[in-house]
Amino acid sequence: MKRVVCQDSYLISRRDLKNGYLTLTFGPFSRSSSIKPGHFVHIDLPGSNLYFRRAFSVYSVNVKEKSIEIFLKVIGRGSRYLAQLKKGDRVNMLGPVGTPFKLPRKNQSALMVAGGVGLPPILFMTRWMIKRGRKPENIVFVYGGRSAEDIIERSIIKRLGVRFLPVTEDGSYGEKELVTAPLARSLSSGLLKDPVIYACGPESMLRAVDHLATEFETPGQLAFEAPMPCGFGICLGCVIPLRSGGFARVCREGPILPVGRVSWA
Amino acid sequence: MKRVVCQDSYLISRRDLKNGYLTLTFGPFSRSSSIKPGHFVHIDLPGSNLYFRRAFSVYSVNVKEKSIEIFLKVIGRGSRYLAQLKKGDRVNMLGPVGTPFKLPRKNQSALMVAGGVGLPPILFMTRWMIKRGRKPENIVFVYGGRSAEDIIERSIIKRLGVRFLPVTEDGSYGEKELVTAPLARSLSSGLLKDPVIYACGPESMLRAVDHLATEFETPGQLAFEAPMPCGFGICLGCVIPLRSGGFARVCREGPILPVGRVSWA
Amino acid sequence: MKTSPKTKAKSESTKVSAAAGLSGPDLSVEIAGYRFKNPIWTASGTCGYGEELDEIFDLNTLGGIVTKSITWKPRQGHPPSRVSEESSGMLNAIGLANVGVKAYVDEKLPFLEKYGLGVIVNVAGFDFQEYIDVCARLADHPRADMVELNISCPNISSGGIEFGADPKQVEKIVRAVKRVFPRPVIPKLSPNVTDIAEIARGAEAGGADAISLINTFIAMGVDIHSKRPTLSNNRGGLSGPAIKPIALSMVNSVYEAVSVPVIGIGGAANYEDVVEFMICGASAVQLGTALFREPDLPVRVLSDLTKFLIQGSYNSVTDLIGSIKMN
Amino acid sequence: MKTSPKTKAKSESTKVSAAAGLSGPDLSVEIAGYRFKNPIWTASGTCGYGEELDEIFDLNTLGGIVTKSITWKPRQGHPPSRVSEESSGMLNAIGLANVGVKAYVDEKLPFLEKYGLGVIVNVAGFDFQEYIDVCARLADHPRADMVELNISCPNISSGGIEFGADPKQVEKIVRAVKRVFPRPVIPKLSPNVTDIAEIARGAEAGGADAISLINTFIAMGVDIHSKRPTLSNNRGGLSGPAIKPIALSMVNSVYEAVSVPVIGIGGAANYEDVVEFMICGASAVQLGTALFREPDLPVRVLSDLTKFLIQGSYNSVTDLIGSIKMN
Ligand SMILES: Cc1cc2nc3c(=O)[nH]c(=O)nc-3n(C[C@H](O)[C@H](O)[C@H](O)COP(=O)(O)OP(=O)(O)OC[C@H]3O[C@@H](n4cnc5c(N)ncnc54)[C@H](O)[C@@H]3O)c2cc1C
Ligand SMILES: Cc1cc2nc3c(=O)[nH]c(=O)nc-3n(C[C@H](O)[C@H](O)[C@H](O)COP(=O)(O)OP(=O)(O)OC[C@H]3O[C@@H](n4cnc5c(N)ncnc54)[C@H](O)[C@@H]3O)c2cc1C
Ligand SMILES: Cc1cc2nc3c(=O)[nH]c(=O)nc-3n(C[C@H](O)[C@H](O)[C@H](O)COP(=O)(O)O)c2cc1C
Ligand SMILES: Cc1cc2nc3c(=O)[nH]c(=O)nc-3n(C[C@H](O)[C@H](O)[C@H](O)COP(=O)(O)O)c2cc1C
Ligand code: FES
Ligand code: FES
Repeated sequence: MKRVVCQDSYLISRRDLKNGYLTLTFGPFSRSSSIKPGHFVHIDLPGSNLYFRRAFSVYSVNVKEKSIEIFLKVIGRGSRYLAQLKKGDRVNMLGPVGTPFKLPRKNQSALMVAGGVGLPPILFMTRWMIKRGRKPENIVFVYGGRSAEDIIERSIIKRLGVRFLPVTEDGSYGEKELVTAPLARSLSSGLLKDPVIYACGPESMLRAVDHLATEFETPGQLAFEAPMPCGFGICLGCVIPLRSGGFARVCREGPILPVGRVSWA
Repeated sequence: MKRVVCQDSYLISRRDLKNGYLTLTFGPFSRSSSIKPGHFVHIDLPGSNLYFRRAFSVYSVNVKEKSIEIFLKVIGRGSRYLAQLKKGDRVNMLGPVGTPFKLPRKNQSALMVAGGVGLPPILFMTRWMIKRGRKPENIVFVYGGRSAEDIIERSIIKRLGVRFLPVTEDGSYGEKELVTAPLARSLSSGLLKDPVIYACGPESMLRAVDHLATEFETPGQLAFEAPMPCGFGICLGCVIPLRSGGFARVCREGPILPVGRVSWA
Repeated sequence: MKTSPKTKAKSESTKVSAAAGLSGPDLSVEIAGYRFKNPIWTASGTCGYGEELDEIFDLNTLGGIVTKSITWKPRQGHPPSRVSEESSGMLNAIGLANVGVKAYVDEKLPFLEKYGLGVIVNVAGFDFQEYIDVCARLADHPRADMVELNISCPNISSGGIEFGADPKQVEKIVRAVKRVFPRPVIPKLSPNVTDIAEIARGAEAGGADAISLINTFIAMGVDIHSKRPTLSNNRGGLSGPAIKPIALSMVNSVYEAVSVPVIGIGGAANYEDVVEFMICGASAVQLGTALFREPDLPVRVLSDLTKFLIQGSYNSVTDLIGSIKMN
Repeated sequence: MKTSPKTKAKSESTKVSAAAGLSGPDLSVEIAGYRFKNPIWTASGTCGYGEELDEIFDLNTLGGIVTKSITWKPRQGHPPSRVSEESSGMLNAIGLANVGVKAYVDEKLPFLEKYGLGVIVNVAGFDFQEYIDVCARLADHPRADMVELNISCPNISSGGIEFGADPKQVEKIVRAVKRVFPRPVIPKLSPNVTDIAEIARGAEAGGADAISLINTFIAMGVDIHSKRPTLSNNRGGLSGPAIKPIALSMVNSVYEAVSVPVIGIGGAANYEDVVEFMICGASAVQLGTALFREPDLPVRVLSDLTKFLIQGSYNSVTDLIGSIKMN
């Protein structure tokens, strides 16, 4: 069996959330059982005039149903196209692709950091860790957005029993600050046992998280994005520069890369 | 007000007929009251990767509702795309375009000839004539297809009270012959008073009808087709050669051209 | 700036656009001493002589119209099939069908008298003399504000290689036409060349008042069942959004190579494309094949362009021209 | 026909395809004395060194693989952004990122040993000597069945003009490489030229065993907000279905101009495109950019191609080659 599949998949269901956010569940996806948090799927929209596929982090998996869920916000042409799909509409899924998150060790605490539409791999990873025996009380979940409208799926997060620290830029929900503030407080508090950071969000956020993590000598894994012609490593189009020189393919060595790896120049 | 509009229009309803035939009703179409049989609309499928619009004869008009109906068969990419539209889906309509059919004089009889998917302008014209006082008993309606499956809308045609002469190539409905056979019989019978031919269908049929009409010195109007980049006369791409030399634009001087005009070379 | 020796219609429209300037950004552009009320033109062969387009939107919307290539004698053009549909574009081999210069000045140009837009008459020829003859004939008709020379035509005397492929020939044609035509002369370059900047320098040396580019790419389609080319002429020209990235690159190369204004053409299909061409160096942009898919495109492009300029706090659309910042 | 000095894998696969020939059309094509089990190859730079593609479909599906351009030293390539999305295609300026010829023969070529497909090693250089050095290094590695020379590289000694724009240079490079590389040498032509047939004749004069075409078109994208080119390298290469009609025309011109086999490249995205290229004269067709959108495309193309041949009662896919009937 091939590691990566490229298969037609159909919209099974959708959840329309506020503020242009939504989730879409597609199936069948035959390799659903091999998916881990941080993996993404690369979606082609047949008949559309978008020439590149669009990458979406897997948000949740239903192994029995062989389906996967993605979480997105309508931003441009691809997400708009996806958002108007109706039940039964066809897409083509390539996946699972990318290097996924690594689990923390049993006794490590986890600092999850999601910025805006960076939620999906972070929330998926949080559930995954808990399922695999990590204690919710050892998990801090920092989630930031522009305003209350951008903090989605609150009840799901709260139900997990993690320490939920929502923040917004305008203070309309949670503290009025950026995600780096609670992150820095958590790190400097010294209360977290052997913490590992997991972060996904806009580039400026990742950069700040990377710097904080380096400053506090805390390990961590960051989820990157880049425009992706192929999504599985053959075009060399999606690279980011590394501190060690050279480049990493976001779609292959990434999207999850360790803290301290990327050159922000 | 501009003669031709180019406007967004939405699928209001659809009728799925047998054998890949269907009708689609779109609205609003602000110029619906100026449409005559033989006019066509030029339809763009937004977001699709089809670069040319597709031309469709107007099949019926609802002036009050400002909507128009087209009749099509799934043949290739454009018709397939149209056929999968759902209620509320958007297209862009250019129209009405083309030179429509001319009415016969009050006392003339009419020989309507539809081949396969050439039905729409012929049936529209038949209804139009009857509405405008032409007697159904003076109208012969020849309708041919490969098999019974291709003879659509029979009850509508029968209800008009015209002389309905269906033919099929395999004899599964009506006589086993081509449309030219009943046409020739009608013309040679001498029973029709001052007949005018109206024909739409595949090129080979139009050619045969043109020859028959010329042979019987019968006037007539033929509905042509050609791939149409613009559909309203600016590209000179859709031409057919004329017996008088030079070319006619199918989208402008056509799609309706008099018998004897085209050079079949 | 020279003032345009224009009809009433023209000067009225200039007033209108100047008035509009009070409330919004100035859309007008000056090219070869003429002021166009905006940089949106339609491309030769994609707007006929203007009559059909005017049934869909008011031609006065346009800054300029470049009419279908005219030759000395009327030409019927190639037999069908003349066009085929391609990915993000089309092929055409219309065969320079046109009414000929006599009927053009007698029947087509008068229609445009009543409109306040720049009229650029595109001229084609199969030999040197034909360009000169046609342009000389147009010289007495002031409604022909400018001529655009279609030098992508096969050059009979060079064995069918395009006129536009040789900078010396281009220089020669432009110089000769300049002698007989008293108003601006704009050669329109073919993209089917190794170094378009070199051709542009030839055009400038010949006295070109501006340079248009690009014309279509020589291309072909094949029907896999009949094994025949999809066009009766076998080869044709590729146009449409497919070619835009090449056109942008060539426009920028020519902008860097010459000092006369550049008119951008090639696949523009929305206001973003127009802005891209202008950033790369175009003083005006011709909409071509995109008009077939969206006949009322100029109306939308102008309103979107205006919004873009307002949002970006531009006072004048000319601020865009050549404003590219290379990486 | 020479028999291929091939590994076990290769001859086994030849047997397999011969067996298949009993029940269906023969898909194999002979190029420069080698028999490829089918005419479907993947294009340089769009299939890496084969490893990633093999995770999606069995590489043995392919007739041939053309690996990413290699240079003498490893190259990191250009910084991002290296790609942008265009209508029916894309721009790329990867900057010839590659592992260098040493790592290529040590680490990449061995991976391909176990597969029964033709391996064509694409070679690039910034000067004349680099092509020779890399090809000489590949000479001892028989898994490198052929080399394909990427002559669309900027030629430092000609002030950055592409090697591929001058028939004399092309002739010289091919001749020089032929001296050091004992197996077939296939120059890959740039489309950024006035007369590609002339370049092809230069290549043939130099001793080319076959000719590949086309590489990408020099093109550009611009971000209208930052006013910067979308690529860090400013200009890049346009590929994808957008360029197919131009590629078909060029393939046909070269097919008419030379007597060596032609390999078609440029926007092929389905079996129809492959058939079109072959009708125009291609002996094999490379799938490129289309692989990014449809990574398993070769599997589908082969099955559709087979169906097409059966329906058309073709005994051999070679019956398609150059079968065009001009109008
Ligand atoms: C590995 C990976 C995982 C991803 N996971 C998700 C996910 O789970 N959910 C999700 O919604 N998106 C995700 N994305 C982003 C997604 O692939 C698209 O880029 C995004 O949906 C915008 O695409 P579009 O076609 O709608 O916008 P486009 O039409 O491509 O662009 C429209 C505008 O959006 C901007 N833009 C482009 N890409 C992004 C981006 N990544 N973020 C913000 N702005 C952008 C452009 O600059 C442009 O101005 C992921 C991307 C990668 C590479
Ligand atoms: C003035 C005018 C009026 C028309 N009215 C109607 C109408 O009322 N109803 C309707 O169904 N169609 C009508 N057509 C035809 C229609 O525009 C399309 O050509 C047809 O739907 C096939 O398009 P496609 O995109 O599905 O096929 P494409 O993908 O364009 O072509 C697929 C295959 O169909 C063949 N083909 C292309 N055009 C035709 C054609 N016209 N007839 C048969 N085969 C064709 C092609 O050769 C190709 O093999 C009209 C055309 C014109 C010019
Ligand atoms: C159907 C058609 C006819 C054309 N006729 C002419 C012509 O007569 N003279 C000319 O200079 N260019 C002609 N062109 C080229 C266009 O003016 C334009 O340069 C080219 O199509 C590229 O622009 P576009 O991609 O926006 O269409 C024609 C193009 C098309 C599509
Ligand atoms: C991302 C990318 C990288 C490429 N790298 C190379 C290369 O290293 N060497 C080469 O000769 N061609 C390279 N090409 C060109 C392709 O091999 C091919 O000639 C071109 O893309 C046209 O074919 P297509 O439209 O099918 O992609 C590259 C193309 C792309 C899109
Ligand atoms: S997207 Fe192609 S290598 Fe990453
Ligand atoms: S389709 Fe353009 S002139 Fe008829």
